[in-house]
Amino acid sequence: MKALFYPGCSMQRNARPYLDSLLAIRADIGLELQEIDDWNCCGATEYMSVHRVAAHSLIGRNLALAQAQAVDTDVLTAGCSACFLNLSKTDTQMREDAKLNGTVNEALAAGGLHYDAGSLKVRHLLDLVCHDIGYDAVKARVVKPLYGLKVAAYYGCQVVRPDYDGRWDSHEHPTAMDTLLRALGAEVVDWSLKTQCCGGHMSVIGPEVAFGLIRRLIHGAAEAGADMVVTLCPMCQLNLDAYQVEMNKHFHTDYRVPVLYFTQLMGLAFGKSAKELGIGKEFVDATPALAKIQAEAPKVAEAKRRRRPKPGDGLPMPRME
Amino acid sequence: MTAATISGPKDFLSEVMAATPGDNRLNHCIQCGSCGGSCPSGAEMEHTPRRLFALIRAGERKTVLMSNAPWYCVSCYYCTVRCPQNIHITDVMYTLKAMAIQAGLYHDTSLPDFSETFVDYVEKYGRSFELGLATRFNLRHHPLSLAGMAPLGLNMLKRGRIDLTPHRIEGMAQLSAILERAKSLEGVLA
Amino acid sequence: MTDQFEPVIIGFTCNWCSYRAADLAGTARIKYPPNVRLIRLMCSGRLDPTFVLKALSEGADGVLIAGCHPGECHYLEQNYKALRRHRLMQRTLAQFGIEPERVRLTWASAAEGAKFAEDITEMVEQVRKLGPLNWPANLPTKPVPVGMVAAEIPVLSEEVA
Amino acid sequence: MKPKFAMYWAAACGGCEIAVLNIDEKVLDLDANFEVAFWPAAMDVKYKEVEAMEDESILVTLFNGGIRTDENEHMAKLLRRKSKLLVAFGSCANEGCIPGLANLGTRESIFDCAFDNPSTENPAHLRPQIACQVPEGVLTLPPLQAVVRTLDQVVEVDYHVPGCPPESHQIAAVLDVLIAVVKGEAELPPKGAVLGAGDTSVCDECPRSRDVKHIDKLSRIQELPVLDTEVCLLEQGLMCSGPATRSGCNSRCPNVGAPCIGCYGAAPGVLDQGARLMAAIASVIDAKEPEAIDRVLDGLPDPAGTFYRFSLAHSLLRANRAALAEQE
Amino acid sequence: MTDKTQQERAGEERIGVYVCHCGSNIAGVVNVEAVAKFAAEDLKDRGVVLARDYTFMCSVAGQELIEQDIHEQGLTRVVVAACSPHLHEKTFRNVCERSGINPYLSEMASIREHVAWVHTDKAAATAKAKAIVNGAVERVLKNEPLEAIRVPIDAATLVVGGGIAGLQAALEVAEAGYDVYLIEREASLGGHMAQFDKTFPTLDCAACILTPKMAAVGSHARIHLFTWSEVEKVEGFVGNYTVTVKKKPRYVDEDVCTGCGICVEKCPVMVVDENFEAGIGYRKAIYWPFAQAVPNLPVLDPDTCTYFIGGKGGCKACEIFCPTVPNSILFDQKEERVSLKVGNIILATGWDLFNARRIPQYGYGRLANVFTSLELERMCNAAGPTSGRVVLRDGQTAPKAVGIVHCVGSRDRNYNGYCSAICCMQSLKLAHLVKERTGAEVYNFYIDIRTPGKEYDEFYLRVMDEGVHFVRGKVAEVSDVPIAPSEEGGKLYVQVEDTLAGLQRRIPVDMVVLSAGLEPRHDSAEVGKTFGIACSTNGWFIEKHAKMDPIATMTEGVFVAGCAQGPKDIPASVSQGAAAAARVLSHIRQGELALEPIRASVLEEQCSGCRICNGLCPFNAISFVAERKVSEINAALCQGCGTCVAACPAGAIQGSGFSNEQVLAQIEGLLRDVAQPVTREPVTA
Repeated sequence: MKALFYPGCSMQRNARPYLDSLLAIRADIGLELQEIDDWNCCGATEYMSVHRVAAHSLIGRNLALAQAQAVDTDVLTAGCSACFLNLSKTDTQMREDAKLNGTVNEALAAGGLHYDAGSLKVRHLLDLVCHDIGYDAVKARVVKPLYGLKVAAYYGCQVVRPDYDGRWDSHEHPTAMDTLLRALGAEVVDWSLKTQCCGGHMSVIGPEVAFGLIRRLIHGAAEAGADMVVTLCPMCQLNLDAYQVEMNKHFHTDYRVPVLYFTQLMGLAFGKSAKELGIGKEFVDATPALAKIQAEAPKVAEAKRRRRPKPGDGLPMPRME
Repeated sequence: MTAATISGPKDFLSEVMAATPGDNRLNHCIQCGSCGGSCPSGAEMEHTPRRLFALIRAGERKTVLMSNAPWYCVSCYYCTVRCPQNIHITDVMYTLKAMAIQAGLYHDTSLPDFSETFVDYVEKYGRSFELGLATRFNLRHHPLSLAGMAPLGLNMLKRGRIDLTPHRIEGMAQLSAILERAKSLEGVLA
Repeated sequence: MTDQFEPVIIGFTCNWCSYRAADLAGTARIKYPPNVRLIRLMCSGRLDPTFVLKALSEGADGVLIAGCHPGECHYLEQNYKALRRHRLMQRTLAQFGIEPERVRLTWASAAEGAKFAEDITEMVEQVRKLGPLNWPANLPTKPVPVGMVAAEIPVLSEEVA
Repeated sequence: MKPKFAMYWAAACGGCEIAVLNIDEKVLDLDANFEVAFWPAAMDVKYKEVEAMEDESILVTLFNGGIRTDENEHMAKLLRRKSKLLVAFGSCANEGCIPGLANLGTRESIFDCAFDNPSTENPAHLRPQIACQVPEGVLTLPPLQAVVRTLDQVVEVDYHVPGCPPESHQIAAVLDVLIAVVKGEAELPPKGAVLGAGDTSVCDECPRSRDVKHIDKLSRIQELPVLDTEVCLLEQGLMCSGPATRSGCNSRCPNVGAPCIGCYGAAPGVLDQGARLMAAIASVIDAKEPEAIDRVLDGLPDPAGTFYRFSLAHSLLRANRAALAEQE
Repeated sequence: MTDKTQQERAGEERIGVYVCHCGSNIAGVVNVEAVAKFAAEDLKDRGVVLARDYTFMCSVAGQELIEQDIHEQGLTRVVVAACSPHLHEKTFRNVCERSGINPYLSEMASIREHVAWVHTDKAAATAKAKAIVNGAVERVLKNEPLEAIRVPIDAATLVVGGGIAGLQAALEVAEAGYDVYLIEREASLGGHMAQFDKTFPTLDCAACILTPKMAAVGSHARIHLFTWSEVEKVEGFVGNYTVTVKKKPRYVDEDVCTGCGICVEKCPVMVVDENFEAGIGYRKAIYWPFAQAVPNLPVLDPDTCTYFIGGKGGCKACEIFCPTVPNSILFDQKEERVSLKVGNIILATGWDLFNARRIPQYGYGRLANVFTSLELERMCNAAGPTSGRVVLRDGQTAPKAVGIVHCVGSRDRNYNGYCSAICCMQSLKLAHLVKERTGAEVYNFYIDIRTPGKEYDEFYLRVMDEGVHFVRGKVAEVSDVPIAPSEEGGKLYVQVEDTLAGLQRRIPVDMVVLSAGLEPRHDSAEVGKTFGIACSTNGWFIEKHAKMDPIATMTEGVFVAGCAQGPKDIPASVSQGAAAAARVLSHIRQGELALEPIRASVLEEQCSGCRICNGLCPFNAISFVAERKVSEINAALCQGCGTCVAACPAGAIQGSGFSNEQVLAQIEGLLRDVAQPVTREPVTA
C-alpha cells in the first residue's frame, strides 16, 4: 500500500533508528512511503499550550502540503505518537468545528495554502502495519523468528487515546502490537501497564514526576518477565531508554530493560542486520536480550486435561468474549 | 432575539468552553474525579482537574490560571477517554495554559517558558531543536542540574541521536506568514 | 419592533415529541421569536408535502417540520418517512426556486424545549436573511414579453426571412 | 336548428384535435346533432365572426390548450362569453400539461433554449418579435405571458375532460352524453364534473400484479435490462405515476411496459398530484439514513419534472418563483 | 369528506370562540380582548357568532359559560384559545359532550405555551394569537363528529417474564378470576431476584419472600405456565390478540417427570453455570436452574450433554437412571408452537447485567480478584457456589480488604448514561454482607450515594456505623502493579481521586467488587418489535407517558412492568406489576373498550389497490384484500399516526381527527393575515 509520510523532528534525529528500521523493512511489507516535501514541526504538546489557532495552523500547513502533494493515496501516516495525534487532532477538530476550520484555512491562505478537513486519513504507522498490511503478510516475511524472546508491548498514550477515528480495540488494553509481535515469533508477556504514561515532557520539566512513571513501567515489564520493552513512539523510547539510566540513579536501582521499536524487531525477524536497523544506538544495550533468540520455538506445555471441579478448587474466572 | 438559555455576560466557564474546540462539554462535569484519579501527575498538581473545573465554575479565574495543574498535564488522555461525561479534559488543559500565558498569571515561569522556548525554535526554523531547547531551558531554570544531565546529552550526541545545529525548512517565509496570520486570528474563536 | 422583515413560518409538529417540546419551552418560559405558527399533527409521518406547498403558496415564508428523534418515534419509525419526504421535497422545491433553508426538518424530543426554541430562533434568522417568499397568488398576467419592445418595430430583413 | 358546437386549440400540441378525429364514425353523430360554429383546425371561421355571435349562442366549446399568450387569453374569454358550456378539454387546458413544464423557467430561458441551442443556427441571437415591419405592413405575434395558466385559472369552466390526449373511447362517451342531453334524454352532469375518466387511479385498471413496496433503487426504463411483464413497474424500480393518476385510459402505458407518466392528472379529490407522488414514493423508499435515501433519490434526476409532468401549471406552486415574479 | 365549500359551511355553523386570560398568564402578554374582538368581528363570516374572553376558561364557571352559550346561543362548534390541548382538550370536549354537541367539534388554540409564555413583544404575541385562533376556527369548521371505537376484551391475559414483576402481575389477574398465560424464557420462574441472598434495606432473605410467590403462581389453577418458552409472534389488537409461543425442548417429559433429581445426580458432565450462578458456580448438563425452581423440572442442555455432542451416541446416564415409567428423558423432543388468545399483555421482561469487561481499566476478567456484584450476590447466597462464604478467586482465602466500586457502566456516557437506580443500595447491602461475613475493611467508592427510598438512607447510616469506609470518587483504575517502591505486591490497587479530600489515593485491597449497572435485555428491540412497542435510545421500553402513564405503552392493551421499563428496585417492580394487573383488570371489567377515534380508514371506492400503504404501518393495521383489490385498515390496530393518509397517492385514505381538509383549512386560517387575495378577473357572462 501507499501512504504519505510525515517523519517528524524526532524520527529525523533522536529516533533515527526508528526511521532507519522502517526504511529497511518497508519493501518487505509492501509499504510505499511518499515523504511530505518541506514539512514542518508538528508543535508537539507545547505549541498548543501557547497559541491555539497558530498550533492548528502549524499542523495545518503539513496537512495542506500533504493534500496538495498526494499522489495515488489519501492516507497520511506518522510514526511518532505526538506527530500522529497532532495531525489527527487538527484534522478532526477542523472537521467538527466549522469556525476553527474557517479560521485555520484563513491563516493557511496567508501562505497560499488550503486544507479540506477530512480529505486525508491520518493513521499511525502501527495501525497501517497491523490493520492494512496485516499480520499474515508480516508473518509471511519472517525468516528469523524471534523465538525465545520475551517482550512487553508498550503502546503509550497518544496513539490509542483519544483515538479520534476509533482505530483500536481498547484505549486501555489494546492488543494489535501484541498480535504483531507474536506473528514475529516473540513471546508477548501479559502486563497491566501497556498504555500507561512514560512521563512525556515531564522528563525535562519535572524529572521527579517522570522518574516515578518510568520506574513503574520498567519495573512492571521486568516483573512480568520481559526481556525488553517494544514501543512505537520516539518520546516513549527516549524516556524509557535514555532516562532509565537517570532513573536508576534517582532510585538507586539497576534496571536494564532495553527499549526497541517494533519496526526494529520486524527487521530482525525479516533477517536484516542489527546495524541496518539502528540497533546499538540505544542507551540500555539490547544485545544481551537479543542473545536469547533461539532457532527453535520453545515447547509450550500441553494444556491440562479438563477435569471435573472438586471442592476446594478455585472459582472459575469470568469467560472473556 | 435569542433563546434564553444563553444569557447574561460571559462567565469564566463559558469563556473556557468557547476557547476549547468542538463539543467539549465542560459544563457537564459531575465532579466524579475520574480525571484526578487517572492522572499520572495528579499527585503533583496543586489542584486536580476536577477541582480546577469546580474552580472554573466558581469563577476563580486567578486561582485557576495560577495553578500548576495544566502545566503538569502530560497529554496522556486517560482523563479524556475515561470521563463519564466525555469532557475533552486534555483540550481544556491546553486552553488553560494558553489563557495563563496570555494573562501572565502562572507564578512559576519555568513550565510556560519551556513551551515558549519550544515555540521560538519552531517559529525560527520550522523544526524543533532538542539540543537548543534542552540547553536553553536548563540554563535558565536548572543551571545546577545541567552538569548532571550533561552525560545524557553527550551520549545522545555519541549515538548520533541529536543535532548540533537546527534544520531550517525551505518554506520558512510561508510558515511565518501563516503563523502571523493565525496569531492575528487567535481571538476570533473565543 | 423595528421595521425589519418578520417572516411567517408554519411549523408542523408531532403530538408526542415536538409539540410537547414547544409546550415545554412555554412551561420553562424560554423565549423565542413569535414568527412560527404551529400545527399539531399526530406524527411527523402525517406530514403531507401538500401541506408544505399549501403553506408556501398561501403566504408562509418558511415551513418547519419537527418530529421525534430518529429511533424515538412514538409510532416506531414513521419519522423516517418524514425524513424521506423532506429530502425528496427539498430536491423538488429547489427546482421551483425555493431555498432549502425555507423548509427545515428538525428533531425535538418532549424534553427538548430549549433545543426547539433554539431551532426556531435559528430558522427565523435564516429565513429573515433570505427575505420574504411572497409566493404570488394566481394573478392575471400583465403581458410584458421578454426581448420585445413594441415601440420599435423592426423590419424583417431578407436573410432572416 | 341544431345547437352550436365549437372547438378551439390554444397552447397545445394538437393531439387533442387528432384524438377527436380518432373517434371514427362517431364524428358523424357529432355532425348530425350539432352545427359546427367554430373549429379552426377543421374549418375556416374568423375570430371576427365569433365576436359577432350572440353571447351564449354556442352550446358547447371544447377548449384544448393552456393559456400561454395574450391571444390564448383573449380567446378563452371570448369563447367563455359565447358558450353556454365551456369544457376544458385535454391535459393542457386542465392542468398545463407538457407546455406547462416551461413554468420551471422564465420566458428568457425558454427563448434561450428554443433559439440558441446546439441544433439551431442563430449567430445573431435573434429572437421572435411581437411586431415587425414588412413591405406589406406590420406583422404581429401575440405576446408570450410569464407563465402558462390553465383554462380555469383564467375563466370559469363547466366541465373537465382530462388526458393527453383524452382517449378516443372516452371522447366518444362524452359526446354521447352531450347528444343525449341535446335530445332531452339525459340531464347535464353537475357543474365542475370531470367527464370521460374514471374515479380511481390507473392501478385500478392496470393488470400487473402488485405487492408491498420497498424501493431501494429508482431507474429509468432504458437502464433496466429486462422488465417483468407481469409485475408492478414501481416494484421494478421504475418511476410509475399510476398510483397517483386518475384512471380512464385503461392503463395504456403500463400495459405495454412503459410506466404511467400521469397524463390524466390527479386522482379525484387530490389537491396537488406532484405532492401526492412525492409523499407516496418517499414513503416506500427502503432507507433510513440520509445518505442512503439520497442514493435512491439520485435515480430521479428531475423530480419536479417527473412528479408534475402534466400538472405543474395547476399545482399549488404553479411555477418557478422567478417565472411567477415576472407575472406581476 | 363533504362537498360543501368552506364558505357554505361557515354560513351554517355557529361557532363560539373563548379566549382565556389564565389569570395574567395569557392576559399579561396577549391582548385577550383584542383577540376576542378579532374573532367576533373579523371572523363573523367564518361562522363565529360570539367570542368572549374570560379569566379562567377551565374553571367551573368558565365551563358553565360555554355550556350556557351552547344552549342559549345554539352553538354548533367551539374554539377555546387557552393553554396546550395536552392539558385541557379533554376538559372542553367534555363540556361539549355534556351540552349535547359532539366532543370532537371543539378545538383548542394554544396561546399560553406557544404564545404568552414564550414571547415578550405584546403586539406580535397578540397578532400570533389571532392567527392561531383564525387557524382553529377554520379547522373546527372541518371537524367531523366522531364516535369512540368499541372493541370487546378477551379476559385471558398474557404475562411475559416470570421475575418478581411478572409474578405479581400474574397473581393479581389470576386472583381476580381470569386466566393468565405466563411465559418465561428460562427454565424456572424467579428472575434475577432468585439469585440474590438478602434484599435491601430490611435484609430479608430473597428466597424466603420470593419462593412462596413462585409456588403460588406454579400451583394457581388460573395460571398457565410456559417456562423455557418465548413469544414468537403477536397478531391482533387490544382485546383480541393471538400470540404464538415457542416452547423450547427441555428433553424432559413435563407430564411424567416427578422432579426426583436422579438424572441430575447421575449426569457426569459439569460445566460452568454462566447463567444462574453468574459464572462462578457449576451445573450439570441436565440441571435445575436452582434448588427451589418452579416448575420442579430439570432441563437438558444439548450443547454440553455428551450424548448430543457425540452426535446422539454414548452416555445416556440420565435416561438409564430415570425411575419413571415411561421414561421422562426425551432425547427426541422437538420445539413446539402454541397459539394463545388473550385480550391484554403485560411485558415484564426484566434486565441484563452490564458487562463489566467493557471497562478494561477495572480489570474484570483479567484480574482474578475483581468480581461483579452479581458474582458476590451468588457468593453470599447460602445455596450458592461457596455456600455463603465470601472468598477470593482461589476459593479459599477470605479477603482482608474489599473495594466496592459504584456506578460501573452507569452514569457514564461511554457506556450507559443513566443511573441504574439500585446499585447504591445494592452496594451498601453487599458492603454490609462482606463486613458481616469476613470482618474485612470495606471501601465504597461512589460518585453520589442515592438512597431515595423508604428506610434507605437509614440503611446507609447503619452501614456507616458498621465501619464501612466511604470514598467519594469515581474509580479511575484497578491495578495489580505497585507504583512506588513502598507499595506491597499481590494486592489490587484502587486508584481514585478522593474528591472530598482533593487527593489522589491508591487503596490496596484484596478484592474488588464492581457494582455493575442494569441494562435493557440485549434483545429488547426485537421483543419490542414483536409486541409493537418502541424502545428509548437507552433501550428500555417506552411507556405511554413518563409521568402520567408509566404502565401503558403506545400499543393499546400492552403494558410494561418492572425493569423492562427502566431500572427499579423490588418494591417498585412489585408495585408496577400490580399496577399493570389493575389496568388489565379494568379493561376486562369494562368488557369492551372505547378507543380514541383518531384513525385512518380507506375509502374503498377510491382505492385502486396500488399497495403503497401496505408496508408503512408498524402496527400491521393495513392489509390487502386480494378479492376486492383494495387495502383495508383495521381500526382497532390503527394508532392514528396518519402516515398512510399522507402517503396514499390517490388520496383514498382518510384520517379522522387530522384530515387533509382540517389541516389545509388550518393552514389557510393561520396565514389569512399574510395571504395574498386570489383574484380572478370577473367573467362577464
